[in-house]
Amino acid sequence: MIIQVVAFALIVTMMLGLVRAIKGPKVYDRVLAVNMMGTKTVLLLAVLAFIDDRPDYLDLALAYALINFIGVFAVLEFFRTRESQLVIAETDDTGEASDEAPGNEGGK
Amino acid sequence: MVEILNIFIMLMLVITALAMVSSRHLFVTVMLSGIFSLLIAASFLLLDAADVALTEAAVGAGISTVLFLGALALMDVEETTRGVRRIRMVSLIVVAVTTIFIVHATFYMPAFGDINAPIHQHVAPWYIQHVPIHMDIPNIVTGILGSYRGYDTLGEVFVVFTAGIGVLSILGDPIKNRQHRPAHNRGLRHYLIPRLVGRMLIPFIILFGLYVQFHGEYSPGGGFQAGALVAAAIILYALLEGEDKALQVIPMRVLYIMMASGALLYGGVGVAALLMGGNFLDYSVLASTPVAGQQWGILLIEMGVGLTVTGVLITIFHAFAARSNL
Amino acid sequence: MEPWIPFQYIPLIPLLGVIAILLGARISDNVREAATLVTALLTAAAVWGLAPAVMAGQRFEWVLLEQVVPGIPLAMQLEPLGAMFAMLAGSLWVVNSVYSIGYMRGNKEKHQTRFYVFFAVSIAAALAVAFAGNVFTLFLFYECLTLSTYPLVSHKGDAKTIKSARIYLGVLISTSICLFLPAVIWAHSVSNGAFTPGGVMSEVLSGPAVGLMLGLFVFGIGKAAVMPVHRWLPAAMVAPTPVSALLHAVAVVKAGVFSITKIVIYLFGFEFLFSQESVSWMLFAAMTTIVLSSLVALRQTNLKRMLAYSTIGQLSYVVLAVSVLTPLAEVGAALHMVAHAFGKITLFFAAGAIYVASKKTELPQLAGIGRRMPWTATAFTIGALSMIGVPPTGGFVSKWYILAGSFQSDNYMAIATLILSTGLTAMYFLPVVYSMWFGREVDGPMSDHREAPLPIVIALMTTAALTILFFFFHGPVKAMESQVLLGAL
Amino acid sequence: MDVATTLGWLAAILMLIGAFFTFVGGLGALRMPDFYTRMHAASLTDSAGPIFILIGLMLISETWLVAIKVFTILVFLLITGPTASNALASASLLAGNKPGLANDQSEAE
Amino acid sequence: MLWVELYHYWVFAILLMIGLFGVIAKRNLVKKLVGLSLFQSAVFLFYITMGKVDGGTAPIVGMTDSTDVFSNPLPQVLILTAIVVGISTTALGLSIVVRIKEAYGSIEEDVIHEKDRAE
Amino acid sequence: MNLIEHLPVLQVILPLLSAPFCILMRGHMLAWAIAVVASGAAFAVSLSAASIVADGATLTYAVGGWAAPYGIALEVDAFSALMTMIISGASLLALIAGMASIRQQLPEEKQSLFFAAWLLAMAGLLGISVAADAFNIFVFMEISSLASYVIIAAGPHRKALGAVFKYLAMGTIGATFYLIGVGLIYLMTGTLNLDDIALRVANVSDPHPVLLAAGFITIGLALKAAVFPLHVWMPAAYNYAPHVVSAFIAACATKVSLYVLFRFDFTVFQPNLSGHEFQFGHFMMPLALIGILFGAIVAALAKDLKRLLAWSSVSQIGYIVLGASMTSEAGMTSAIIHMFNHALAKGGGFLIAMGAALYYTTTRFSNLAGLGKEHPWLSGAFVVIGCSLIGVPGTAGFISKWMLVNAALEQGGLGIFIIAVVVFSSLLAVIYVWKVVELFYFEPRPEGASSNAVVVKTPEKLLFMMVVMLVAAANVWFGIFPGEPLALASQAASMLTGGAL
Repeated sequence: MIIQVVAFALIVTMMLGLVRAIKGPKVYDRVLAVNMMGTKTVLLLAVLAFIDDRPDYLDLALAYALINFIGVFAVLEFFRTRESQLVIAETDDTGEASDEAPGNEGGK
Repeated sequence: MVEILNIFIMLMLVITALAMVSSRHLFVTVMLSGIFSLLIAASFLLLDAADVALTEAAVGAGISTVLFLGALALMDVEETTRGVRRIRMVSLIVVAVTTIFIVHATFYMPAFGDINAPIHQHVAPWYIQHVPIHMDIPNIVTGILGSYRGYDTLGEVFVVFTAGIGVLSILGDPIKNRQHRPAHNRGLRHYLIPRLVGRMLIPFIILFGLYVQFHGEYSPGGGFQAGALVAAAIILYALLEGEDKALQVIPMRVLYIMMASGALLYGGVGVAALLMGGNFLDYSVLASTPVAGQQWGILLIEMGVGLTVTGVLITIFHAFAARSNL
Repeated sequence: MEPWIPFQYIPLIPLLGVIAILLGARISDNVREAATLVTALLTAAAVWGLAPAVMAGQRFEWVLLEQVVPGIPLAMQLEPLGAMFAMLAGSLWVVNSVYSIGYMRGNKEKHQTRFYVFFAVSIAAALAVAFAGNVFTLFLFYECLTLSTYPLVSHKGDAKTIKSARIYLGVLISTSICLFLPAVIWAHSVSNGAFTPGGVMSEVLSGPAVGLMLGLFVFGIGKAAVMPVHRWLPAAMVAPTPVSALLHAVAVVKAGVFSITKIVIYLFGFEFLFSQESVSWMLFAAMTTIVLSSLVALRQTNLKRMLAYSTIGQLSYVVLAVSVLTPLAEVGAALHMVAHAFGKITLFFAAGAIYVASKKTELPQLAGIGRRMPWTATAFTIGALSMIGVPPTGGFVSKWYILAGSFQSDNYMAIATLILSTGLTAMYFLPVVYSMWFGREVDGPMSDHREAPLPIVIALMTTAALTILFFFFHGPVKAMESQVLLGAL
Repeated sequence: MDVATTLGWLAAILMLIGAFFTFVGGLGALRMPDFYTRMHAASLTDSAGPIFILIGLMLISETWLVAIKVFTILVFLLITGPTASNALASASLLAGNKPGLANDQSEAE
Repeated sequence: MLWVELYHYWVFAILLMIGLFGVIAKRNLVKKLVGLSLFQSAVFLFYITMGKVDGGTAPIVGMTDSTDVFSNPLPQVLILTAIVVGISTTALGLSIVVRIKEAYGSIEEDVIHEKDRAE
Repeated sequence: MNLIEHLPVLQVILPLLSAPFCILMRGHMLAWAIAVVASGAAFAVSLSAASIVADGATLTYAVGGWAAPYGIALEVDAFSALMTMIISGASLLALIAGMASIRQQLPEEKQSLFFAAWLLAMAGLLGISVAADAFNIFVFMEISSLASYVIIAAGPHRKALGAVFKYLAMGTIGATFYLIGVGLIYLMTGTLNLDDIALRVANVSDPHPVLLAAGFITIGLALKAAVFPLHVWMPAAYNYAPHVVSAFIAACATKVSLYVLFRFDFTVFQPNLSGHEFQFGHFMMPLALIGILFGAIVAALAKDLKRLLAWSSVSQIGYIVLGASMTSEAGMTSAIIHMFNHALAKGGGFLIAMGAALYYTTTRFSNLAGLGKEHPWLSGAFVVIGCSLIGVPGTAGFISKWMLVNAALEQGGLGIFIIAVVVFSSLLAVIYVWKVVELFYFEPRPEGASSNAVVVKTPEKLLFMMVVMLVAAANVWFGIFPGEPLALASQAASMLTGGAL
């Protein structure tokens, strides 16, 4: 029974994260939220493996953990190449002018 | 209990989807689509589809996010124009009408999870009953995928293969594209900790990929998921150490050969069966007993799938990266 | 009495001639023209070779393809009406070839090879029309004829020509697709569509449907130029004169009236039509066309355009004769096809000769030309008299039979029309003839010119002679036509 | 109480603690005023939550294989979570994104 | 409780329509692609939903008691293939978008139309 | 090993497995040779299959040795044999003729990829044609679609990209709609095999979900088949694709979708939905009629040869749908035979556009004037093929129009209206074909018009002209001797409508 409560708590936390991901306001907030939700999903899968009594689901949880990690790196790399975009990215969905910062497409 | 979890996840799915479409910041959309993939994968797991959940996570949250970011690195992340009002109205009407039709028809569909629905009565029980007999492997999904519907899976491999050569053909050879750009790409060198940790993890990811590949008959997984994982590891390497290094480790020639040989391995198994007197893809004739033949066949074709998928995904990543300097 | 070459292979002769012409053109122009002439002679010989068998009452059937579309064979047949048309087309091709050589050379036209090639193809198509064994086959080759004459009409290739050629093709194709094709399909769906003596429609069709189907045929066969689908004929005047001669006298328009005649006699059966109230409109259409076209011809100042409108009227004589629906009138229709062919080709040859020699095309310019070009003027006079129907020309014979046929059925409307149109024809031809001989010469494009080149003169004198000869020796045609009626009755 | 029951209770307590941390982390990520504080809340509990929950799960594992798998997941999460947080924070800093509280200017939310 | 039996299908319908709306109404090409993949995901969910059996478990024999009820494996097999097709389409679409961006300097449909018309 | 037995699967795997070899080859000549050989082999297989099934037999094949509802079955009957002939024949001829054009339009390093994608597109289309499994059709549909996007995107003009993106979006929507429909059927019947579905769908108590499935499948496939008004992706895609691709795709791609559509609507759904063919007919017929006229009108206004041909396709697809929407055996026969005849005519038309572009670089009318004088054989072939598009007697196009009008006559009063539309659109066809003919023959070559962008080698030119002449001759041959394709078409039609009527 306890384990179901844990799953429920995880789901609720995911919802909180989702709200943060949608609200922003900065891209970093969203990345943070995505990362957080990734971790929670991993936990949820692990918990589910025990609820369903299917230990093979744990493989999935492991895969999720790895993939989530790679996703964060892709985002970092994206930031690196798009530093010009970061300033814009601070604005929320109303979308400010997109040429605020001088273009630095080539990275460093 | 699981039902309640499911309702929550479905709710989150709808919210995420709405946010994805309505957000005007493309980066946000891509991030949300990553979340969407995680959520829908969790939902798949709740619905007993372990293999699908693994695939969706690897593809949706992993590969697809990387690709979208790679493309976004090249373009404005703001959506600058609103749709024409007329078009939006027309779309809304189309969408509304279709929804009404679908919802209307749902009232006449079998209830969710009803074991007496025709879908659970006709073909599926035969599979569940016969996979242990015909090929003696625990994962029924792998059995159907590899043998009963092996021809579909062959098609799937060729879809991936087509995507690979398509992206290459449309974006051009990564090596040639890279030559036109200054060699400044060093990867994430100035992020010391992530780089170290990442490097440490790469062998584990590949190892795990191989486990998924060869353990696919016993647990969720198989060639495609393994391919995606291994490719993800290589992509991680490219992100950390830079494109050029990744291309030195696995050069384009090798990738070409991987793409082609995976597809050919799969087809070759089929043709071999044909030459040995069976029908195309009839693995039973491959070994002394039909069951052993089936097992060998599935193992081989899964390897073919894995090879092609790995090759194609890495190739696609390189092709995008060479353009966008990711 | 087997003909020396089976009738179904005759259309192949001009087609083989095409190859000869193409090959000959590589060697020299002379060889090419020789090839044309030889082909024409061969064709004529082959067609005339059919005559004895036909006169003896023999009929031939031949199926090229069992099912060209499901249920319908591509069939050929030899019967007197078709044989007569084939003989007409085949023999006039010889004369026309001689004339063409003179005309094309005299005028230094371009693309002469193309001209000869499509001329031969057109003749082949016309012959195939003559031998068609069912409505569908007729339609098929009718379309081939339309398409193969298009390059001839648009021969000159300048903007005006293209526009006129567009009208030519547009009217003929649209009538044939919109009206002729549905009629063909209709005919085939209710019967087998095969041409049978006495007709096949009497058992499957009745009431207004008969009139409707006949209407589809008459107006669908745009080549017969019944008003209001006559527009293409004046437009086609832009073609070189040999083509006009071919179009107006031999292959094209005659293919139109031939098709109508053949359909009336062999598909409907005129006895059957005679009993149908709903077909009387055909008579009125023909009468209207005759009178109106004569009135329009009166107002023309261009020689070839005048001839074109004259043709429209003369063709409707044939339609009129057919729609009178009496045996004598049917004979008259056949005779008129031949007589008009001779007369009209003579007139066009003369018009072309005048153009080659003097570049004159307008009526007022022709004053006094008879003194410079006596042969041409003589031929023109003979042709004009034949059009009016003055003895001793072929035109008189055919009109006589049509009149007689009309009296047979007490069809006073037809008689009145014939008399009226004779007067009108005289009104537009006689002043021209008069001014050619007696008018005072006016300045034209070329002030000093002589008679046209020899091949032209030979050709036009031949046809003029034929026009007169036909007055005396129309017996064979009459005999053949009687055979048709014999079968039909 | 035999060993299994004791372990069960222990696991339940650990998991509840973990769930609590997780939830609080989520709450913090939602309610904190600026990015760095939000990150602080999230990343701390991103480590604490899994530790408790997964150890709890290990305790109720039926076989050693399962326990090892859970442990592997835990290790991975412990390695990757902080790394990702670190990378994210440094990326944010490098981009010139100052902590809001330090400059005494709170972010509009 | 009708809705408990059917709400999965309704979620499918809603997701499908959100995706379809994204493809048709949005003018940004990347947005269209996102809509497209959303649209496809909805169909995946539909297939998986109909394969679920009450009280069933994932169709992997041997790990648990053999008396278990298994959910229908066939839709899962189909969707595995369909997911692969989906990612292939997305990759191809993205590569075309990248080329469009290079050729036109924009990924907004309206701008592209204008540039085409100006040609 | 009895090869005859394996014909259905050989049909697909020969080109499919040749594709990977293509990308391993360095140098385009080798890749080209592989593509030609694979197409030729597929064509040979389709011919031998057609000869077997012409008398109504059906070749079935159980892939993997698993019997039908459990494994995936392949089926070759008269209809699919006709389709495979069209596909592989079009591919073979286009490849042989297109050597010079490919050299002109594609950079050398992309050529091996291009040929691989070409083979995959063909294999996908062939796979659809022989499939007897609803989901298998989807998989091969995606192979062919993805590969088609790739080869169309190889077009040199940047507009090709926009066109492909539109095609990709709409094509994916179409395929996904199809997938939804298949899912619904599967939900209600529990099977994916087409024959099995037809058998079991009769027992489905409630027709609503089946009706919804029919709707999704019909709309999805109509999207892929570019049935008016879902054609918007097609003209641009055909127009900006590499010329050789236009010739291939225009000849067969949309027809394969129609093939699947007819399969579903006439055999699979019939047992359950009473009066379904009636609904289908009344839904599709107005669209077909409007499409016929609309396509022809836009084609008549076009200023570019390829654009003209593409819009003419919108119109011609309307004829196919119109024939089918009469839901009679005669109508179906006309639809199927028109697939064949239109492939001949339209493929030929695009081949000529390719030739024109080879000599004059573009296919814009302003640049094509005077082609008749400089390249008489090419323009002569266009006249023949144009006549076939119009439906002039003696050409293949006429046969299908004849069958169509005949079928319409069976429809009574409505038939007269249909005939009127067909006749009117034929006149429009005369206009747009003749516009080009006059352009070729009567307008002088404009001053300073560009020409000969690429040096055409003699053997390439010979091959090209040979193919063009062959296609033109085939247009005439099948107009006079339509026996074989007509036999297959009527066989297929009686099979399709047999269950319904």
